[in-house]
Amino acid sequence: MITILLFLPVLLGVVVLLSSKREITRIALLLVPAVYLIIVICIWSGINWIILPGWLNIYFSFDPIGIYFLAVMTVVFSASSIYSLFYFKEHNVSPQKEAAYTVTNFLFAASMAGVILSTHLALMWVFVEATTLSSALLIYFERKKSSLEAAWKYIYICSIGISLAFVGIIFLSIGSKPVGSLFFSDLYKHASQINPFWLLISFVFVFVGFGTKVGVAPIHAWLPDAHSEAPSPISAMLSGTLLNTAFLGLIRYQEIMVSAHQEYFSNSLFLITGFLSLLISAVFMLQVKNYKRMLAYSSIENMGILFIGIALGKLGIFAAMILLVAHSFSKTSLFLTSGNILHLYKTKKIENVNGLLKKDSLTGWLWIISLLSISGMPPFPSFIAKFLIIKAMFTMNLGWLAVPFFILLAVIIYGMGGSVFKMSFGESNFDGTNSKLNFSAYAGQIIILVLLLIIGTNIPDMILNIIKNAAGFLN
Amino acid sequence: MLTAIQILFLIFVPFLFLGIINRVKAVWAGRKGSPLLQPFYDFKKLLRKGKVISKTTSIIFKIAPTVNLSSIIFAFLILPLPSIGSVISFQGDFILFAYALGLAKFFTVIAALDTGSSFEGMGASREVTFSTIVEPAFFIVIGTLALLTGQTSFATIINLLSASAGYTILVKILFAVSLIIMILTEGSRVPVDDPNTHLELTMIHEVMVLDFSGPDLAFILYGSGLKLVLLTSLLADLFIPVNVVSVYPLIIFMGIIFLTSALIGMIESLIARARMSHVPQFIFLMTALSLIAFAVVIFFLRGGL
Amino acid sequence: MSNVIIILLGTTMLYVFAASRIEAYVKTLALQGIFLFLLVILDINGLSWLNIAFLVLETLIIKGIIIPYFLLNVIRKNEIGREVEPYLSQFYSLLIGSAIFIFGFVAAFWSSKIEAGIKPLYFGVSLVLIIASLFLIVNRKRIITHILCYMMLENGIFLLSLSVANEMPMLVNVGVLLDLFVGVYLFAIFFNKIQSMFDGNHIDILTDLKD
Amino acid sequence: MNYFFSGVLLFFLAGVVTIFVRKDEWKSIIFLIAASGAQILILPTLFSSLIFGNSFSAAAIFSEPIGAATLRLDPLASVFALIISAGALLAAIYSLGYMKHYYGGKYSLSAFYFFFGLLISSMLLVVVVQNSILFLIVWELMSVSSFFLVVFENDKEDVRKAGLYYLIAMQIGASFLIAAFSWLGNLSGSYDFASFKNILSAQNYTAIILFSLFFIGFGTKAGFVPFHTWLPRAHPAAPTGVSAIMSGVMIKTGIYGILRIILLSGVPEVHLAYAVFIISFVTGIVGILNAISQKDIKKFLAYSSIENIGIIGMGIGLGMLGAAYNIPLIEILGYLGAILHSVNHFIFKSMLFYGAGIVYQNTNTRNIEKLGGLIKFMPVTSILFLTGAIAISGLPMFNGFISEFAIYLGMAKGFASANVSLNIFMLIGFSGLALIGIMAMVGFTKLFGIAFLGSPREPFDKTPHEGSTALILPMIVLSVFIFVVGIFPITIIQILNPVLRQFNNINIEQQFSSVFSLYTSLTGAFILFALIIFIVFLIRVYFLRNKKVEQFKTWDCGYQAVSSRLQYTGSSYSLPFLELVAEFVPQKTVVETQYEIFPAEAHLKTSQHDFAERLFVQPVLKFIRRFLTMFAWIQSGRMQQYILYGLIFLVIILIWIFGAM
Repeated sequence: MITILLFLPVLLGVVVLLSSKREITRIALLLVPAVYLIIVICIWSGINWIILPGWLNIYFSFDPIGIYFLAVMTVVFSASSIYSLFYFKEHNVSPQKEAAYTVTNFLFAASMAGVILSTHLALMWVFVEATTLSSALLIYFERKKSSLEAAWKYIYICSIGISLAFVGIIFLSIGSKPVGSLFFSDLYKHASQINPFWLLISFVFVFVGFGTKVGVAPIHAWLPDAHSEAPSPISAMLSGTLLNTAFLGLIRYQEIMVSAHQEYFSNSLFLITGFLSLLISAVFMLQVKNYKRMLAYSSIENMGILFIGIALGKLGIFAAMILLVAHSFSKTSLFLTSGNILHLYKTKKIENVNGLLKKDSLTGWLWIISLLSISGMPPFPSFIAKFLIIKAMFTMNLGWLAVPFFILLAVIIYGMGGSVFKMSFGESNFDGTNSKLNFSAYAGQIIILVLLLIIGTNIPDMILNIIKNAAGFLN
Repeated sequence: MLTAIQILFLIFVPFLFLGIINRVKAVWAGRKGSPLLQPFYDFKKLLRKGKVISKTTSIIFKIAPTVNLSSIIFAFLILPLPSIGSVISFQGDFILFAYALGLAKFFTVIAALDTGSSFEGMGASREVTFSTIVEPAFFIVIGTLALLTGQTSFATIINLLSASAGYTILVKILFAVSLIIMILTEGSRVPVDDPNTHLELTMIHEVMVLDFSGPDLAFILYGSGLKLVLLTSLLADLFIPVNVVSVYPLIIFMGIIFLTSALIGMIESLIARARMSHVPQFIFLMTALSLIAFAVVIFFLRGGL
Repeated sequence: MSNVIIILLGTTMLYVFAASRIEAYVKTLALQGIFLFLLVILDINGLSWLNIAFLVLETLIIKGIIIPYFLLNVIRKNEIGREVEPYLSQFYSLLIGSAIFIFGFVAAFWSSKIEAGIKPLYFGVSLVLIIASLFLIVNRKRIITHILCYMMLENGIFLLSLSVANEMPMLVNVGVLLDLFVGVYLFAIFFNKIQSMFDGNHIDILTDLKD
Repeated sequence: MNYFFSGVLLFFLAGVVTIFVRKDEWKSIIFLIAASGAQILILPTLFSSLIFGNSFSAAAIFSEPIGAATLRLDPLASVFALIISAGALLAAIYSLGYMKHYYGGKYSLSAFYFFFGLLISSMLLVVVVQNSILFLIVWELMSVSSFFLVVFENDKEDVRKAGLYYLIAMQIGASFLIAAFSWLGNLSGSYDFASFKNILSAQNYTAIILFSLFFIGFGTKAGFVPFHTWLPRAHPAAPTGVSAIMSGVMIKTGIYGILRIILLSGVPEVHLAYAVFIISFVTGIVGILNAISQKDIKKFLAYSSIENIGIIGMGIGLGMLGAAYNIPLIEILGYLGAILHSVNHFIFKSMLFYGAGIVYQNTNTRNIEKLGGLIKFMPVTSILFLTGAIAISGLPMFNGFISEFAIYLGMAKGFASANVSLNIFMLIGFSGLALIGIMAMVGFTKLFGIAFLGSPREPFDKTPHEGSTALILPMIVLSVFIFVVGIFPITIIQILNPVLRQFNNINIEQQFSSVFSLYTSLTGAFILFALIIFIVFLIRVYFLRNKKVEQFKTWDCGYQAVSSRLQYTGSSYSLPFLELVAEFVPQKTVVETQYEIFPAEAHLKTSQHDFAERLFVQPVLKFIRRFLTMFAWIQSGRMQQYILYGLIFLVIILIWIFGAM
């Protein structure tokens, strides 16, 4: 199972590279997410057969939270792959570059799967690094100066972050002499034996390191550049899954803190960074000129809210888990739709886009509805998530936190809504050829939004259970 | 018998009221003055005349005088009067009383606007402006009376009022003054307004009815006279028992009415008409007085704040 | 013996602080590589010979020879300016550098006091390398210096991992992986791209993306 | 209950169907049919609940976070559901005529009807849902759908601005509700309204804070000062049918919410009661003051909605005071006045908006300074509009008087109590309500007199004509209600009896019977009044018989060159009054003229500001914006700087740890 998840992309990648034919590439591009989807569903429904057992199963396993993150990632992965077809077609990418794109995309997905599934701290760290390297290539896919700059900043800042995380891991290994292993299970089990001082120090370093990947303030700076310069399906992957995987890393580490009863410190750290990220995204929502950057800032905001949720105990974590899927899906839909807009208007500037509804009403409505979803309007799950987070605040007797929370949220909705409505409404200014977009430009978003509606109104029990299990992980 | 007299009195006194005012003014001016019943003769003459109406006007202009007059008459039915009592009486009837007058004002105003004349629009705007000061003050008066007596209908209030004594005299006097101010404002007399100036620019009420003629004008004039009497009888009610049906209250009542008209005449001949910009302060005096009265009542009734 | 080497390794950083030429950086990098190699063969025991060989290869060949050689070529090829162009002048950075150095030794002393079971000197000096290179990254303007300083940062981390090598050998290899991946990747791919795409290699030219 | 829900569903489905209908007029027709069908489904349930005091309830089982949700249709809910569904039907009829000139235009009618249906169904659900999360969901749905209706004419810059402002205001309002509900959810351990009773009824600080949160949250929707600023922006922007719904119906859901919370919180805390009373009083004053200063008909009506919300609020505050001081009669009168005025305001405000819509359609301007003499062109509309104007000024024989009378009387009853502070506040309210009433009269004489009377101040580009049947019909229906309620109030008061019984079950009956007899005598008085008018009119006819009536131009005092431009304008009409209150209606005057020997044309522009907005809202917004722009330098594009942030962050945390150690 795990073997397939990890190696199938690599194998297919090799195949694609050898025969850089369009058809094969595209088949592979759709095949991998399909396989992922099947596997996720199998595991979900309890089926888990092992191919070539042995050392792999020591280092990788499916735990509830892993399954949950894997499920989210898979859906986003599929959606963005479907959209990639449209992307290839519209930017008439050469077969070789298609192949390169596909392969790096596979590596990216595989490494993320690795992060999610690995049971060993150092191993997870390696995979996180791998995601950086593979995604950096994808960000630079369009070979523009700006994309190069974005990729450079991304890879450099994240590498420094990742090396700091490594320092943190070394400190942990110093502190956890008695445990003598870096398997999460052992660390959880013997957390009490870890020297608290080294634990805290290492947590700080790991927090900064992985936090850089998650993109929370004040170590968020690479995020707007990378998200805005990458090809839209890749931006969707970055925002919808990459941030989550790094976040998962932090959650696993937080679990160590919790079982070592050091969570007061880590919680307050989560809380502070969360509100800082809200503040940052509020600041730039008001003055952002580029709609893809706008979406990036909204990612920072949502990551911030996730952090706040993590810090707020049981209920907060449950809310965070709901918000996670809400954000990943709606942000994916937003980024893919932004790809349509970019194709229709040939500009990323907000002030040059008008009358989207008139020009291509489906794109326009997707754009607006996804906005409603991300900004926490019912019947989308992010509304319930935010409600529960407020509830959690009151449960922790931190009710006053709701005040800055709501103010910043209102500002963010104001900034984002203003831009989105300005783009969607009004007379269409771009008089270019109104090329009809083919189905693959909408399919992903529509599927995702339908899923969101289902989750938002009345969660099916199987989804609810998996979310609950995932949330239960941290208790 | 007395009731019949009272009714007849009330029907005819408006003319007399205006007549007295004019006569008093004449006397002060050293003139002989027109006969006391002059307004009545004008009324008859107007009723006989045909009428000229503006092409600009609409149905509003036609129905306004009727509505105006009938709401004032209706208000009379609510007010308790010596040897008649109040025809309509229920809890909170004074609200209906005030709002009936409001209806009258509403129609007078839109009728004025109906003619599309700048003068009448001007008059209308002044009229409503001043009533925004009078109306709340009047409600303070009523409210204080309700507070004083603990009752919520004219009849009961007036009854208890006539019975009450002591510090209430002070209250009554304050109210008397503020009611006189109200009379001068609503009845558009000097110093608020000068009914018989010859410069439309300075008028309030008279300018609003410039375009009326014939029976309509008669209704209007009679209505304004009746309004004066109405408010004066409210003033009188402060001082006389209305529940006892006998001659004396009736006589006192009539006396007060005539006295008031004479007083108004004196005021008109002694005081000059105030500048438009100063009128609001003058009317605001009413609010101030009634607030003082309220304070007094609270002080005595509730034993200190 | 090994202690001497470590001290020398630390002092190379001071030299970097003082130096104003790119070549000096590169040479220092090579030197550090060789020092690390010596440390590995002198000091690491309890590792399989395969692992040792791997480490030797990594330190001596890659750190010590290939990367510096390649870098020098790059610098010579597309005639990069020779100056490192700091924000702060060499003098102040030297002051700060020595402060970091002192801190490192304090840390070493302290770590020897507590029973953390780590080699104090390794610990302190590695901290010196890490902090110093981070400071240099923030303080120097040019991309090439960023890459060089990142290499030094990795050397520091490698040293730190050596300090726990006997307990957690695996970590050392992982640290090596970090070198192999990022290090090579960083300049081999991107730096050349930047060279070819932007003329000149100031970091200041990479400031188009902002709000 | 099932019928009710199927009605709700019908509204929604009608909206969905219109998406797939090609021809525009069919969309309107389909929606109208659906709306009328929905009435047949909904109204019987409502009336059985209102007349017999039944309350129906159903349960819907949702998954985890929401859980089991109770939906209860009690008399209180029924009253508002009645307004909503009736208003929806009338608006549907009206839109049939009004949306004609959008047919085949650049605006999508499908979107209009879809969100229209969504708005109606969500409002209907708001009044029945009794589960916090579900309530919030439908509440937000209501805001969102109405937002899309507001931005219907979305190519206009100012419309978009207004829409966004509205959306954000709703968000802020909702966040208060979210906070309150989530807190309550913690305290009671359940999301069901019923479980909130004993927490809200406990007279401690928690209960007070919770009530304040609820009041602000719902008050933002209702438009209490200082949370009213969205209202004059959003209502004029929407198409008229929707403005009528929003102003007549939607803001009442806020009132409903407040009443619901009062029901849950039992005997209110005295200071809260006073606070509500005073806030409402201020709301009324601010609303009407700003209304008088407006030139735009729809803005005027929007502000007058704020004023009426103030009156309703005074009724609520009065009821709370009555409950707090345990004076049942005052309580009954207060709540009666509040609920009755909600209904009445729905009636005449929808009517006025419909009239304004007809005027706008015929003249393409909402500025009354350009209008005049419309009564000649559209007599029926004008008379109906006049009816509405008199009613909203609260004059006798029209329905506005009925509800205001209850509030007046309640306050008058307050004088009898021996409590000094109650006496004083009652006097404030008593004279204050009178002030509001007379100012409403100033405003509406201005609105009607300037727009409909006199002669046109500027030539119309096309001669206005009477509105079509679809436009007039709703107004006629409403005018019938105006007189039914106005002259025979007992009919509706009888209906409201079960609602009042919800508020005070113990000793309502004798109080209620006294109120009942009171209103009966009021009817008598009105009939007498009508009789008098009739007689006087006969007299007039008698004197006017075979007299010759000449038509002549208006008396011009000898000045011959009279032109219609010389008429009094709205602003000149309201100027003397506005000068009295200049502090509260700050006016900006811009004069553009050139001083030459022979001066050419000159221009004078006057514009009034909402001083409450200036005082309470703008400073906050300014501060937030300034504070946020302080951090604008962060994303500078320099990588070293970015890395530096991280390092500084790291160092700070490390210092923190060592400090903690």
